[in-house]
Amino acid sequence: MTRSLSGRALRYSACAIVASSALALSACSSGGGGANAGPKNNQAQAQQSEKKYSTTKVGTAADSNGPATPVPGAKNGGVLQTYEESDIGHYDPGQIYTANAQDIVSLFERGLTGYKMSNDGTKFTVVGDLATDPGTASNGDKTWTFHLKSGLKWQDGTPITATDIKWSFERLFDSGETNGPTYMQQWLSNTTGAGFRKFYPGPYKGKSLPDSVLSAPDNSTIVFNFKTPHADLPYTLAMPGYGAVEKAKDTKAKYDQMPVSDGPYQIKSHSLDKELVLEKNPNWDPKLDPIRHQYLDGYDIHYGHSTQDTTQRLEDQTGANAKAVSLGNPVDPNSADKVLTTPSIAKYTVQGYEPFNGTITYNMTRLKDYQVRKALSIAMPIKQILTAAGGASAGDLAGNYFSPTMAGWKQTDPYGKLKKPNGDPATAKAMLTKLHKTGMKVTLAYENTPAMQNAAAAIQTTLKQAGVNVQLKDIPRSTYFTQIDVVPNQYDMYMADWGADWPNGDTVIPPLFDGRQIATGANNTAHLNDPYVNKQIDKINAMTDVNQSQTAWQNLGEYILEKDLPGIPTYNWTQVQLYGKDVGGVVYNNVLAMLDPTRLFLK
Amino acid sequence: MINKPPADPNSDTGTSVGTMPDEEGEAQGPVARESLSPGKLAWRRFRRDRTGMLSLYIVLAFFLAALLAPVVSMLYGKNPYTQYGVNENLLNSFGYPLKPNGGISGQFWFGLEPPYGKDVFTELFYGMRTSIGIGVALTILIIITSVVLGLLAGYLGGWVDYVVMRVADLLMAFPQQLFFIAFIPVLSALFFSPRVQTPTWFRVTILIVVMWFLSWMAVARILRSAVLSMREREFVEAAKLSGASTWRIIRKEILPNMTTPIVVQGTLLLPTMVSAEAGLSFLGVGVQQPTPDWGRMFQTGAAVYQSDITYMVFPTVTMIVFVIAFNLLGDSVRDALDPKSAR
Amino acid sequence: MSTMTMPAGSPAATGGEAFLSVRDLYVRFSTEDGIVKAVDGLSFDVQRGRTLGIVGESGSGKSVTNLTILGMHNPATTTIGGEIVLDGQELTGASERQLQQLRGNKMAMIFQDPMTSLSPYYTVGRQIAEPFRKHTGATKRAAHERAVEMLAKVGIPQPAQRVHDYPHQFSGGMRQRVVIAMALVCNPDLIIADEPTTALDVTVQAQILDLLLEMQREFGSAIVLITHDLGVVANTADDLLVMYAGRAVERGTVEEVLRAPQHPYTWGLLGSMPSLTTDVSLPLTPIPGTPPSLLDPPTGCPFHPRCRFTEHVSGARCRTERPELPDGRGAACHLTPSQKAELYAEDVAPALGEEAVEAAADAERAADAEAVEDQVPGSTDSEENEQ
Amino acid sequence: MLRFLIRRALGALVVLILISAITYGLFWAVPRDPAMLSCGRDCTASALKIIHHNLGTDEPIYLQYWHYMVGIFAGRHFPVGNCPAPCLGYSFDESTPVWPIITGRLPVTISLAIGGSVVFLIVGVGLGMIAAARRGKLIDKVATTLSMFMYSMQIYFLGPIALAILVYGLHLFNNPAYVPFTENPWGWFVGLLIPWAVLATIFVGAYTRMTRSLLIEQFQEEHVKMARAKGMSTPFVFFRYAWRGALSMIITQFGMDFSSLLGGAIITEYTFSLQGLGAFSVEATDKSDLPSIMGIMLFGAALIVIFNAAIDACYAVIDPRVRLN
Repeated sequence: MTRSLSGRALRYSACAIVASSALALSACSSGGGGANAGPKNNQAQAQQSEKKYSTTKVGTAADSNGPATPVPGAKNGGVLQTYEESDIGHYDPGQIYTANAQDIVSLFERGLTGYKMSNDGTKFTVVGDLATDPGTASNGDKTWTFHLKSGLKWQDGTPITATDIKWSFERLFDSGETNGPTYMQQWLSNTTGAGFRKFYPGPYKGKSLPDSVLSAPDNSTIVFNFKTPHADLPYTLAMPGYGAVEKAKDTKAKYDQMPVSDGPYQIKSHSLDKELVLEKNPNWDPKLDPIRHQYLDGYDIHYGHSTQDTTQRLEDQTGANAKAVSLGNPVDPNSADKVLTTPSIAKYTVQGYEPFNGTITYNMTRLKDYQVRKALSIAMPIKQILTAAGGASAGDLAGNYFSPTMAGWKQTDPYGKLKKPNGDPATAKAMLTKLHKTGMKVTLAYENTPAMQNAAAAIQTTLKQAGVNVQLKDIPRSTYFTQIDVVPNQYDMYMADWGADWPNGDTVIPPLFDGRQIATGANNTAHLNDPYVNKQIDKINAMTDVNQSQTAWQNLGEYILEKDLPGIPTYNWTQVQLYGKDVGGVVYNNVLAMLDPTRLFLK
Repeated sequence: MINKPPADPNSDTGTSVGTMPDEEGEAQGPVARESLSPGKLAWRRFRRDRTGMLSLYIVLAFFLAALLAPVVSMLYGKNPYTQYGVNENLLNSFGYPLKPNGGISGQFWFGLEPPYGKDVFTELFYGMRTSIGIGVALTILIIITSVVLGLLAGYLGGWVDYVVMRVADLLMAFPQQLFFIAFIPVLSALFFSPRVQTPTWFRVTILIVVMWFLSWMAVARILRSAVLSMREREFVEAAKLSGASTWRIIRKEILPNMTTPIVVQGTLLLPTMVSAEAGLSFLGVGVQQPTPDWGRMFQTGAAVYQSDITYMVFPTVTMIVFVIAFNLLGDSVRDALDPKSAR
Repeated sequence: MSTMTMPAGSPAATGGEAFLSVRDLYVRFSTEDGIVKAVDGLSFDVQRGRTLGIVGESGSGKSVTNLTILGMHNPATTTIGGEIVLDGQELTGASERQLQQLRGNKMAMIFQDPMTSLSPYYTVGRQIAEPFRKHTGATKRAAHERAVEMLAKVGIPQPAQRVHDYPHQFSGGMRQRVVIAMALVCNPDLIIADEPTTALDVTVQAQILDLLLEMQREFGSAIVLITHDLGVVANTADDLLVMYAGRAVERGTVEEVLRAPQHPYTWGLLGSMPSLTTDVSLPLTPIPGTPPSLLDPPTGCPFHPRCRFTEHVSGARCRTERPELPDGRGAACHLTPSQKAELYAEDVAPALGEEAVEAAADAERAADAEAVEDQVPGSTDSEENEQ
Repeated sequence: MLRFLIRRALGALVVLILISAITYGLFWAVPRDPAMLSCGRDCTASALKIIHHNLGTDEPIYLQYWHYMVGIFAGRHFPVGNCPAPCLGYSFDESTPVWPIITGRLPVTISLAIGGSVVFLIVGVGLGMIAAARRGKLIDKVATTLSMFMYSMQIYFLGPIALAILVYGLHLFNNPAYVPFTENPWGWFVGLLIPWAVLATIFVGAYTRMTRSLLIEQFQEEHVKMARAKGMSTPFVFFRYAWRGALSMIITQFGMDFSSLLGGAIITEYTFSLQGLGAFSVEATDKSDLPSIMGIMLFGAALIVIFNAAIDACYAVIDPRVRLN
C-alpha cells in the first residue's frame, strides 16, 4: 500500500505462495556491482555465459560432519544488528516458507538435511544436518532411512530423538499448519492438493502416523516409506519448513512464537513486528553441525525497516550503520542506480540470482487461440516490466520459463523477446489484423503496488499500439494470488512469477503446467491442459537419474513455450544487497536468496 | 474601534497607509456609505490588500493551469502518457534519465519521470488538474452538506439539531486516515465486472465520497453555530413576526448573511482537501496509473529522490506555493469580508 | 486637514477647577483602508462631583475619546494629538506604567455590556479585589473584605456569599452592579461610563443610573457618561456634549441643550427620539443619510450632507468652511443664533410636541435679544476672513 | 459536575458501540474473504471451512458481532488460540490476539505523540503568544511568515528531506529508531529527535496561527479590556485574562490532534520506520488482516472518544460556566 513496502512487494507475495529455496548453480559473488550493473541488461547473454557454474551434489557422510569450514579472517564476538522489512511472523518450522523466514530461522532451526555452501558461495552440497548423511534410499527410492548424529541436544539440554523427528512430520498434518510446504505431507499420504488432511488429522488428538508410513524404530533412526519414488528427498528435507520440533515442548500456537532451538543461536526475546533478539545456544555443538558457525555473540534483528530505510542506512556506512546488515532487504530499486554506480558504495554490495522467473500468464480458458497469444507475446514490452521492478538491479530479461539457477539451464528465446525487449507492436498488429482481432479487449490483472501499476500501464500503452484494448484490473496485494488462482476466473492475463523450491524442473513444470492440476488454489493459472505435456510429466517424474530428468524438464519447458505458450516470460529475478563495511563473511546465498546469516562476523 | 487590530503583518507591505482611497474617490471603511453593497465593499477592501491580490493571482494561475492542461500539452507538444524516455533511449538501465538534473533539457523542461521517462512538465499540469479537480469537488460537496445540515440543525433546532450533531460527533470519532486507506481500495473494486477496467471516474468518485463522508463535520459545526447566532438576531425575529415562511427566512435572511463564513471556510478547506487527496495518493489509495496525479508524484518523488532529487523539486515547490497562496488568500478574504475579525 | 492651527473652543467655565481637562484632542489610527480621524480637535472639562454626558451616534468618536483618556489605544497604529490633563497630570505622553497606576485607581471605566465585561473564569470577588490589591497593596484578606463591602454598596444581596460566585450566576443588572463595584473599588475620582445601560432592560437602566449617581454623591467623583440616548443624559448629566464625526458640535448644560438645542444635528437626535410627553400621533423623524466616513470626512461642516438647513447659510460655507464651536454654551454651525432659534421653533419643535414648542418660543425670544448684540459688525467675521 | 461526567461517559460508550457496529458492518459488506489469506497454497473448500470455523466467521453477522463485543469484556477462545479480555479479535496473520499487538506497539506511538506534541505545543503556542503580544512588530511578521511556511509542509517530502540532510548529508544523527525509555532514556530521546521535529513542524504552523488569532480575538473581549481598565499590568492581563480565554480552544484542538496521533501517525511512522500503531495499520490493511484493522479502528475511535470526554472534563476545570451548570 505504501511506497516503500512496494519495492519488496512482489517478492513477498510471491514468496508467500511460492516456494523460494532453490539451489543456485550460478552465483555472482560479492563486489563489482557498479561495474557490471549498467550494461548488464544489454549484455545479458554474454554475462551469463561467463558465469561460473558449480555442480550441486548430494554429499556424503563425511561431508555431513561438523564443524563447518572456517570463514577466513573470522573473529569472535559482538552482536550484529540487522534490519528487516517485516516480522516473519511465524517461527514454527512447519509454517516457514518465505525466503526471509527461511533465512532467519536457519540460525536456530535445523532439519535432517541442509545445504552446505562453499566459502565463495559457488558450491552447494546437500549434506546431513541433524542426520549423519543425506539419507539412504532403498526400494527404488521409495524408502529412505536417516540416522541422527549422536549427542545432539535441544537448547534446554534434552537430547534430540527420532521421536521428536517423527513428531515434527506428524504435526504438519494438523489443520493449524497452513503456511509451510506440503511436499512431504502429500508424498507420505500419497495424495494431491490438501487431500493429506483427510488422510491424517495430526498428532494432537493422540493418533500417530502408522509405522508403515513413517517410523522411528529406535532413538536415532527415522524411516520414510513412500508409495512412489522420490529421488530428490534430500533436497526436499533441506527446506527449513521441515525443521525439527521438540515434542515435549510443542505448544501449538505458542510454539509458533517461541520455538525450541537446535541451532547455534536461540531466541532471547521477541517482540512482535519490532525485534527478535538471538543469543548463543550453549547446548549447540559445532562438531555436530557442518553448515553453521557461531562467531557472533548474538543477533539483534529489527523488523519494520523498508528497503528504502535499509538502503539509506547501509549507504551511509558510518557509525552503527557500518556494523549492520539487512539479511533480506535488497537495495531499494529506486536507489540501485546510485548504489551500483558509486564505487565507494558498490564495494559493499553482493549480488545474485533468485530462483524466480516472471511471466505474463495467459488464461487459456479465455485466450484459446495460440496465434492471439503469440501476437500478445510479441507485443509485450518485457523490458518495461523489468524497469518498473527496478531495472538492472531487479533482474535480467528472460527468454524462457527457467531461471539461471535451475540445473541444466540454457538460454532460449523462441519469440525474439531479448532482441526486441520493448515489444514489437507493429508485427503483432499485423498478425492480429490477419486474425480479425484488432480492437480486442483483454483484461490484465495485476497486484496493486506502485511498481506493478507502472508495469501495467506500460503494457496497456504498448499493446494499444498493437490494436489491443487492455483493461487493467488492480487487485489488492493481499488477495492477488488467491484471486488469480480461482478457476474459472474472468481475467485474460495476469502478472505472475514462480520460484523453484529446489533447482530441478520438477518444482516448476508439474505445478505450473500439469493439466490435471487445474483447480482453485492450484498454480496452473494458465489452465494449460496438453495431453502430451501431462504424459511427459509422468514420464520424467518416474526417472531416478537426476541428471537425465534435469535435461528432460528443460526440453519440456521449451516445448511448452513454443507450442502451447501459456505465458510469456518476462525476467529472471536478481538481487543486490548492501552490507556494513565492518561486517565480515558476507556471501549471497543463492539457496536462501538472501545473505547467508550463519557465517557473519564483526571485524 | 480604537483597538482595531493592525493590518495583517503579511499584508503590511500592501497596506496603503496614508494613501488616498482608490480612483473613484468613494470613501469606505469602518463606517460604510449606503450606496455600496457589502460585497462591493469587501471587494474594494480586498483589492487594496496586495498579499491577497498576489495570492489570488497565484491561485487563479493554479486553476488556469489545471483547466488549460490540455492546451499547455498541445502547445508544448507532449503529453503525460507517452514514454519518451523509453522511445527515445533517454534512460539508463535503471530507468533514470541519462542527462543530469532529472533529464531537464530544452525538450523536457522539467525533466523525465523514472522509470519510463514520461514528461514531468505535462505530468505536473495534468496531475494538478486531477488533484485540484478532486479538491474542488470535495470542497463544494462538503460546503453544500454543511450548509444544508448547518441550516437544518441550527435553524430548526430540537431533535433535528440533536440528530445531526450526534451523527457528526459519531463520524468525528472515526480514525479518518485509517478509514480511508482501509475502505477506498475495497470500494473501488466493487461494482465493476472483473473483465472491465474500473474507470478513473469511478475511482475518483469513490475517493471523493469516502473522503466527504468523514470530512464535512467540522465545517457543518461552524456553519451551524453561525446559523444559531443569526437565528437570535433582530432581522430574523422581525421576519418571523412578519409571518415569512421558514424557507423564505432561510433564503432571504439567513443564507445571504452566511456568505462570509461559507466563503472563508471554502477557501481554507480547498487546500486542506487537495493535500489530503495528495496524501492518500501518496499512500497508494488515490488515483491510479496512468492517470497523472499530483499526490502520486510525491510517491514517485519520495521513492526516487536518492537517485533523482530533481524530480521531487517540482511537485514539492508547487505544492508549497499552492498551500501558502490559498491560505493567504483565505486570510485576506476573511479580512475583506469581515474587517473586524482578528488574526 | 489643516485644522490643527485653528483656535480651540474652550469649554463652558462653570466655575471650579476642572478635574479632567481635554484640549484639542486628535486621535487618528491607520487601518488597511487608510487613516481614520476618529477624534478631531475635541475639548471639554469635567469637574469633581459633576457629570458630563457625551451624546452621539455610533462612530462619532465618543468611545474612542474615552479609551484614549485611559490610554488604552494601540500605540502602534494610533496617533494622538492635543492634551489630556487629569488632576494636573498630563496623560497623553504618560508611560504605560504611569497609566496603569491611574487606571482603576484615579480613573475607572464601566463598559457597555455587563455580560461580556466580566471574565467568566474568575469569581466576582476576585475580579473586584484585583485592582484594590494592586493599587492599595492590601492583603488578600483585606481585599476580599473590600469586595464584600463594595458588593453590599452596589446593592447585591447576601454579598458575603455572592462574592464567591461567578459572573454567569448573576443577572444582567446584577452584573452591571458588579462592574460598578469593580470600577469604584478604589474610590476613583473619574468614572467613565461607556453606554452603561444600553444592554440592560429599561427598568434596570434606571436603577443602574441611580446607583451611579448615588456612588458619585458618596465618592464625589466626576463622571463622563457616554450614550447615544438623550433620555439617559436628561436625567443624569449636568453638562452635555454632542459629538458628530469626531467633533463636538454642541455644548452646554443639559438644561440648555435640551430646551434650546442649537445644532441641526441635535435637532435630528431629538426628533428621532420618542418622548413620553409627545403626542403619539407625531411621527419620529430619523436623520436622513448615514454618518460620514471618518477616513475621508466631508469638507466644511461634516454634517452638511445630511443637513436640511444648508440653504439658510449664505454661499457654500457649509461645504467649504468648518464652523467653530464657541466657548461655553454654543453649537458649531454657520446658522446665526436667531436663525437657529427661528428654525427650531418653526420647523423642528412642532414635531417634538407642545412642551418643545413652548421651550422653543422662550429660546427664540432670548435669541432675538442676543441677535441685537450680534448686529455689531465684525463680531463674527473672523471666520469669514479666513476664506 | 459528577452528573456531567457520567453523562459524558455514557455518551462516549454509545458512540463506541455505534462505531464498532458500523465498522463491523462495513467489513462484513466488503467482498473479501479473510480466510482465503491464511488458507495457503492448496486452498480447498474444506480447508476454507476449517479456517472459517477457527476464526468464528462461519456464524451469522449479528452473532459474530455479539461474540466480538462480549469478547472485549470477557475474552474469547478460538480453536487457533486463546484471546483473553480485552479481546479485540484474533489476528490470523500474526497468530496472536490483536490486543497484545496494539499494546506492544503503543509505546512507540505514545513516545512519538508525546515528544512531538511537547515540541509543537511549546514552539507553536509560544511563537503564537509572542506574535500576538508583539503584534505588528518584526518578530510577529517573522513568526507569521514562518508559521505559514511550516503550515504548507507535508510530511512526505519533509521527512525524506530531513533524513537526507541530517542523517545522510551532515551525519548529525543516526537513523531514527525507537529505544524503550526504560532501557535507555538518552537513546530514546536521540532516536526520536528527528521524527519529533518533523512531526512538530507540520503542527507548529497551525498552532502558531491558531494561538495568535485566538489571543488577538481575546484582546478584543470586553472583559480583557476591562482588566486593562482596572490598571492590571500587561503580563497579568495577557496571562490571566487573554490566555485563559484562548486556552480552551487550544485544549480542544490539542485533544483532537493528540488522540489522532495516538491512533497512529501513519505517514510519520512509516517514513521513519517506527513500528507504532500507524505503521501496523498500514501493514494490516496491506495484508487485509481484518481483525487487526478492526481492532486498531476501534482502539483509535476509543482514544478519540476518551480524549473528547477528557477535553470536556478539562473544560469543567477551566471554565466555571461548564462546571456550575
